[in-house]
Amino acid sequence: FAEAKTDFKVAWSIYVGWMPWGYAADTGIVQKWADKYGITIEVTQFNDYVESMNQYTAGAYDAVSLTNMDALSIPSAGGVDTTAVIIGDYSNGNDAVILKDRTELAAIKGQPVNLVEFSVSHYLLARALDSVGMTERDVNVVNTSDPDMVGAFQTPEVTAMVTWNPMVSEILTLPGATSVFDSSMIPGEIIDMMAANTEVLADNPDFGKALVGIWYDTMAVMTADTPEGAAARAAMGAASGTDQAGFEAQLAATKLFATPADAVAFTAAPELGATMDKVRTFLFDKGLLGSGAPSADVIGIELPDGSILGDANNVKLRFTASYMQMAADGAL
Amino acid sequence: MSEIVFDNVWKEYGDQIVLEKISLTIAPRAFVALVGPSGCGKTTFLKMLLGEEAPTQGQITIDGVPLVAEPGPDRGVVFQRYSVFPHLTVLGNVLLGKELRAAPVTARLFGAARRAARDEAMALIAEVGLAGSEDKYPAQLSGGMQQRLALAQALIMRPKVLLLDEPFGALDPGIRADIHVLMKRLWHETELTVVMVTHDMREAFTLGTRVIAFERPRDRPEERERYGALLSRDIDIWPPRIAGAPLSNTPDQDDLVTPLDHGQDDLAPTQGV
Amino acid sequence: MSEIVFDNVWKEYGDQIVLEKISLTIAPRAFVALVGPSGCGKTTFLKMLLGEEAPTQGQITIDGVPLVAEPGPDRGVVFQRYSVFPHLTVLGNVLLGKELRAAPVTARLFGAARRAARDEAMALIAEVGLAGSEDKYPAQLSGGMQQRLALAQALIMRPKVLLLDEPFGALDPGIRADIHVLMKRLWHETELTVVMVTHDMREAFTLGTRVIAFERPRDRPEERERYGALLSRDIDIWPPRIAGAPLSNTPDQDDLVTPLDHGQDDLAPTQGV
Amino acid sequence: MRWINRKPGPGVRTMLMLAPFVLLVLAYGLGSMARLSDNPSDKLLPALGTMVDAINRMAFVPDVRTGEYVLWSDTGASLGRLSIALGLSTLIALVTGMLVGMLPYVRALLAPFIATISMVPPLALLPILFIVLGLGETAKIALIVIGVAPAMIRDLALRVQELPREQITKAETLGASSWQIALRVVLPQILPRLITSLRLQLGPAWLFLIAAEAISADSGLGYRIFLVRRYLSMDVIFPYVAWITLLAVITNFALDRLRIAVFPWSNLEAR
Amino acid sequence: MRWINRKPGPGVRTMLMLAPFVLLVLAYGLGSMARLSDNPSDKLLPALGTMVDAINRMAFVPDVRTGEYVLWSDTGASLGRLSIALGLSTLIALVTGMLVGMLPYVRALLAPFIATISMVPPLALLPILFIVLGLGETAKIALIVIGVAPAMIRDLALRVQELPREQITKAETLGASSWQIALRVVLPQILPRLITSLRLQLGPAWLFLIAAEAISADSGLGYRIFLVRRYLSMDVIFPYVAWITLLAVITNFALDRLRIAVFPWSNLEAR
Ligand SMILES: Nc1ncnc2c1ncn2[C@@H]1O[C@H](COP(=O)(O)OP(=O)(O)OP(=O)(O)O)[C@@H](O)[C@H]1O
Ligand SMILES: Nc1ncnc2c1ncn2[C@@H]1O[C@H](COP(=O)(O)OP(=O)(O)OP(=O)(O)O)[C@@H](O)[C@H]1O
Ligand SMILES: [Mg+2]
Ligand SMILES: [Mg+2]
Repeated sequence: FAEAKTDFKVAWSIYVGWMPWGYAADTGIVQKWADKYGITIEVTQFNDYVESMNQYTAGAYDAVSLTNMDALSIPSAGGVDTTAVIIGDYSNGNDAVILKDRTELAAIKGQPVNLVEFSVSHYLLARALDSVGMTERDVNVVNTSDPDMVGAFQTPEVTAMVTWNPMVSEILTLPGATSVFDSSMIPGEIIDMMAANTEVLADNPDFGKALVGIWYDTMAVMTADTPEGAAARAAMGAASGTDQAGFEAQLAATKLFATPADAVAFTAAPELGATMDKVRTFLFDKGLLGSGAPSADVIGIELPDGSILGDANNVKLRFTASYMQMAADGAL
Repeated sequence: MSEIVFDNVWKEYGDQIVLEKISLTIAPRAFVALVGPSGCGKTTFLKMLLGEEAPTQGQITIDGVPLVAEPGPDRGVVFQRYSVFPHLTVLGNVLLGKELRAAPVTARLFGAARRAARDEAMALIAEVGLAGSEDKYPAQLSGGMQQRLALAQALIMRPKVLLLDEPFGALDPGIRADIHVLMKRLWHETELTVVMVTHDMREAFTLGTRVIAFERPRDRPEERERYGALLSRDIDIWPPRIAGAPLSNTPDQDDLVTPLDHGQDDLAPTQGV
Repeated sequence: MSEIVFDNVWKEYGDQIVLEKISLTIAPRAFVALVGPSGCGKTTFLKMLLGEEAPTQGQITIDGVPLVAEPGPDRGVVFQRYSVFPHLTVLGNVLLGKELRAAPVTARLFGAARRAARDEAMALIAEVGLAGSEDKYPAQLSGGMQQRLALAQALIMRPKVLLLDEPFGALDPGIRADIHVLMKRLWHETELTVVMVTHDMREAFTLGTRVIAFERPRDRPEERERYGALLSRDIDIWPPRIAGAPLSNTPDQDDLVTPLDHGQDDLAPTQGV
Repeated sequence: MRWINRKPGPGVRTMLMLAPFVLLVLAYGLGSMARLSDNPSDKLLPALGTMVDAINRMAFVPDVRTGEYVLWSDTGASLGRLSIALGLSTLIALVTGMLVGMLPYVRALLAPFIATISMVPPLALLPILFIVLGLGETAKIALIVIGVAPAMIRDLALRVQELPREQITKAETLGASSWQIALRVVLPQILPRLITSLRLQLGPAWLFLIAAEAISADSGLGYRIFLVRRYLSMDVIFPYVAWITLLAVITNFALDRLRIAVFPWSNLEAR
Repeated sequence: MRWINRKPGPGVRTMLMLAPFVLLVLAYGLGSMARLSDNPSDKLLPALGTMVDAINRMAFVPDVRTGEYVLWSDTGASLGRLSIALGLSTLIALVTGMLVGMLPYVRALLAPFIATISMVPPLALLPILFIVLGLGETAKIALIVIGVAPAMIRDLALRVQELPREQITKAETLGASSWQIALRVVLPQILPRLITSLRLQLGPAWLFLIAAEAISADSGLGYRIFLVRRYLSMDVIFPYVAWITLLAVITNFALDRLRIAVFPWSNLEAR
C-alpha cells in the first residue's frame, strides 16, 4: 500500500537514548533535513513508550523509537514489516536488577520481583537469573508501571526490582538499594534504535536518509565538549524532567554511538545475530510471538549481511547498516 | 359557540375502569362545576376534554366535530399547581402564547409586533390585578397571584373552552374570595365555556351555572377495579346565571368573607355541641 | 394541668419583625383555633410553643415554668405534611414513641415489652379508625388516613399540649368532616390542651373553644419589615364547649356534610348574583 | 400529532433499543474487515472470530504458567478488590454523611474540607498512597475509596439535610435523642439513597480499580488489559472491556432490585 | 440541648472550617521532618521550603529548553483542553439530553445505549481513541468528552422528564409545537441544571485530562506530574496537585455564581 509520499510522522518517547529527537525537532535540525529532501517530518513526543509503539504498529506513524526486543514482539509480531534504520546506542548499565538490603543476585530466589512485564527489564531478569542458574520459576514477577517504580521501591513489600533509567539512578540513592546485575554485564543486547516501516522506507529512501542525517547532526552537537554541547545536554535533561547533571549520569550508562562509523561496525558485527536469537527465544517462551506460534522461527529476522534468522517467507524485522553507512560515507 | 357533547364515554387504565357511560351535553358559555370524591376521575375527565387522554370508548365532540386528540390553543387550562413557567416573568408568561402563535420558529416577537402584544398582555395583567408585578418571577408571587397569572396566561389565547382543575384549592379563603369575583367577571365578559373541578362545595355553588357530581356507586376495595365512577348528580343552579348578563348589585356572599365576619353563619350550627 | 402563658412575646427574624407584643393565657384543656392571613406568623407562633424557635423578647411559660427550649414529649405536633415517617408501617409509626422512650440506646422493644406496647398502639390505631391498615406504609394511605395516623402517633405519648399546624388543610371536605368528629372525641376523652392553626373559618368555629386571630395592622410592602402581626381578635365560643362534658346528641353540622347535602345553606347566598 | 406526544409500541421499542448496539457491532465488523484486508495480522480491530478465540483461550483454557483460567481468576481478583473498596466507601460515606448532615458542628468542621478533597485528582497522589499503604491490596482499595467516598459523603449529607424538618421535629416531640433520631429516623431513610449513591459511583470505582491495577498487580481485569495493551492485543482488550461493562450494568441493576426488595417503601414514595 | 440543635457561632464556624486544613499541613510538616531527619535527601515528603523553591522554579524562572514559564504554560495547555472538552460535552449533553428527555422515540432508541456506554471504562479504550483520532489535541479532548458526556446526558434527560407534565400541557394549550416547547419551555429551565451537572463532572474531567496527558503531550499539568513522577519529584507534584485542586474549586464556585447571575429565577425556586 505504501507509495511515494512527502509527509512523514515519527514518534519518540522520553528515554535517555531518544531525547536527541526532541532536541532536533526543537532546534530546527529536523526542519533542515526535511527541507533538504523536500519532505516534511512531524516529530511527536510520547510520555508513554507503549503507546508510541502501539500507534506505530497500528499505522499511525512511519517510524518509532524502540528497543530491539520490542521491535520484534510488537510491530513485527503484529505483522508490520519493520526496518531498524538507526542503531543509536545500547544499554550499558541503564537497566539494572536492584535488591533491597541484599547485595548478592542469588538472594533474589523466592522473592517477588517488581518490573514491567514483557519489557526489556523482564529480559534482563531472565538473563540475570540465567547467569546464576535460576529460572523465572524461582521468583515471583509482579507487574508494576514504570513511572511508579521509585515510589514502589520505598514500600515494605518491594524487595527486588528490575527497571531502567532514570528510575535506576533515583532508586540507587535510596538507603539499602544495591544494583546486583545490570545491562553492562550483557553489553550490546539491549539496543535502542529508530525503526521505520519497511515498505514506506523502500518507497521513500529519502525519508531514511533524512532520519540518519538528523540523528548524526544531533549527535555531533550533543557529544561535543563545548558550551553548545553542554547547552544541548541541559535542554535534553530539562525535557526529560531532570537537569544536565542528571542527564549526563544517565548518558554515562549508555553506550551512545557518536559517529555513524561506530554504529555501522556494531550493526554489522556477528554478535547481533546471536543477540537476536536470545531475544526471540525469550519472547517465544513468553508466548509473545503470537498465540499459536509453533516455534521461535515464525518471524523471520533479516541481518545486515542478508542472512535470515527464522522463517524466510515471513521476514518482518530487518537490520540494515546501509543508511548509517551513507552517513559514514558523507553520501547523504 | 362550542357546545361540548360526551357520548357514552368510558375510560379505562389497563384493567381499571375509571369512568363509565358518561353522556353529557355542555351548553355554550356554561360554567360547569365538577365535584366528587378524590380519585373518582375528575382530572381524568378534564384530561379527555383537553385531548391529553383519549376515551377508551365513546366520543367527545365540540360543536359536532370530534375532539382533536391533542391539547391546543382552543382549550385553555389552569391547574392547581405548575400552571405558570417559573423561568419567565409575569409579563413573559402572559406574552408567551402570543409569541408562540406569531413566530413558529423563533417563538419570540420583536419590534412593533412585540410592542402590540406587550400592550395587550399588560392590559390583561392589569385586569387580573397584577399591574406592577410585571417583572417579577412566579416564585416571588403569592399562591393567589400565581393563579391569577395562570388565568391571564390562558385567557390571552382567547380559548373557546377554559378548563380549571382545582385552581383555587391551595389558596386562603380571603384570596379565594377575591379570585372568585375576578373569575365571575371574566366569565361574564369573555366568550367562554368553563369546566371547573373543585373540592369545595361552596365554590361550586358560588360560581357554577351547573354542578355535576361523579361518584363510584361500588367502592369496596375488591370492586374498585371492575367499576368506574358514574355521573351521579347534575344540578342546574336556580335562578339560572346567564353569562354576560349585567352583574346584579347584590354582592356575592363570598366576596364578604374575611376571616372573622364568617362567624354568623358558622357559629349557629356549632352551638349544638 | 398545663396553663400556657405568653408574656409580651416578640419574634424577629433578622430585621423583620414577625410577631409583636403577644400576651395570652391559654387555659388548661382549651381548644384554641388560630387563624390569620398567610405569612402572618401562625406557624412561627406554634414553633415557639414547640420550643423550636425562641422568642426574641418576652417569655413563654407552661404552668409557670419557662418553656424548655427544645421540642419534647410533653408537646405533640401534627403538621399539614411530613408528620409521619414514610419508612415505617402504620404500626411502626405509632409504636415509635414508645420505643424511643423505653429503649434509649437501641430504640427498639422486644418480647413482652413490645407486646404490651403493641397492644396499646393497636388500640389507638383502632381508635383513629385505621384498624386493618397496621402493616401499610404511609404512601399506601390516603391523605386523611395519614393525618389520623399522625394524630395517633402524637397521642400515644400522652402529651399535655397538642399543636396542630393546618392538619386538615389538604383533605377533602367529606374526609375532613370525619376527622373533625374524631378530633372532638379525642379532645373530650384525653387530657389535652390543643392549639390548632387553620385557614378554614368553619373548622375554627366547629372545633375551637376559643378562636384567636393574628393580623398585621400595617401591611404595605415598605412596612412589612418594620411591623409584625398582632393578636387582633380573641373570641370565646358561646355557649362554652367544655372538654370531657358529655357529647350532646345534636349532631354536629359538619358531620352531615356530604357533597350535595351542602346545598341548603350555600345556595341561598349565591342566588343574589 | 406532536413528536413529544408520539410513543413507540412495544415491538418498535425493542427494535429501537437494539438498533444502536447492532449498528455498533456492524460498524466494528466493517472497520475490522477493511483493516484486515490491508494487513491480515492487524491487531487494532481483530475479526470477531479472533476475539472468540481469545475469549476461549482466556476463559476455558488453563494458563500454562499458573494453571488458572485467566478470565475467571482476573474477574475474581478485581471483584474482590472492588467489593471491599465499595463496602468500605459505603460505610465511611454512611457514617460521615450522617454526621455532616445531622450535626451543625460536624458540618462546619468537615463540609468545606470534603468539598475540597473531592476535587483532588487521586491519580496524582498515587506515590504517597503506595508508600504509606504499601504496594499490596491496601493501596488499590484505598485508591478506590479515596476516589469514590467524598462524592458519596457529599451526596448523603445533602440527602440528610433534605429530610423534611418536620420529621425531625416530630421525632423530638416523641422524645427522641440525637442518637435515636439518627438510628430510627435518619438512618433507615438514608439507606435506600445510599444504594443509589453507590450505583452512581460504580463507573468511577471501576475506573480507579483499573488505574490501580495498571500500576501494580499480578491479576485483575485492569492488570490484564494493561499488560496485553503492550502488544496491542485488542482481541483480549475488547472482550475484557465488554465484560467489565456487563459486570457494571448487572451490578447497577442488581443494586436497584436490592433497594426495592429491602426498602419497599422507598419505591412507593416515587409514585 | 440535643447536638442536632446546637449551632456554632460565626467565629467558631470559621475556626472549625479551617481546622482540618491546618491539621493537614501540620501533619505533613511533622511527617516531612521525621522522614528528612532519617534521610536528608528523601524526596517523598519534601520540606515546605523545598516546595517553595520548586514553585519558584516552575512559575517564575523560564525553562532552559523552551524559555517558557513552565507552570503557566502547563496551566494554559490544560485549561485549554479542559474548556474545549467541557464545552463540547455540555453541548452534546444539552442536545442529546433534551432529545432523549422530550421525545419518546429518541428515548427508546438511545436511553439504554447511553446507560450502557456510561459504564464502559474509557481508560481501557485509550489505544483505539488515539489511533482513530490521532495524537493531537483531538484524542485528549475526546477522552474527556467520552468520560464525561454520558453521565451529563443521563442527568439532563432525567431533569427534562422531571419537568411537571402540567407545564408541557399548558404550553400545548398555548399552541406550542414540539420545537417551540423545546425552545421556550424546556431549554431555559434545563440550562441552570446543565451548569450544575457540569460542576458535578469537574472532578472526573480533570481525571481524564490527567490520564490523557500522561500518555502523550508535551505540556499540561498532567503531563508534568507524570514526567517528574519518574524522579519522585514530590516537590513539584504536591504544588501541582494543590494548584489543580484550587483551579477546580474556583471553577466550581464560579459556575455556581454564573448560574445565579444568568438564571436568577433558578435560585428563587430553591426557597
Ligand atoms: N395515568 C394513569 N394510569 C393509571 N391509572 C390512573 C392514571 N391516571 C389516573 N389514574 C387512576 O384513575 C383514577 C382517577 O384519577 P383522577 O386523577 O382522575 O381522580 P380525581 O377525581 O382527579 O382525584 P383528585 O380529587 O384526588 O384529584 C384514580 O384511581 C387513579 O389512580
Ligand atoms: N426561618 C425564617 N427565617 C426568616 N424569616 C422567616 C422564617 N420563618 C418564617 N419567616 C417569615 O416569618 C413570617 C411568618 O411566617 P409563618 O410561616 O409563621 O407564617 P404563617 O402564618 O404560618 O403562614 P402560612 O399561613 O402561609 O403558613 C413570614 O413572613 C416568613 O417569611
Ligand atoms: Mg384531580
Ligand atoms: Mg404556616
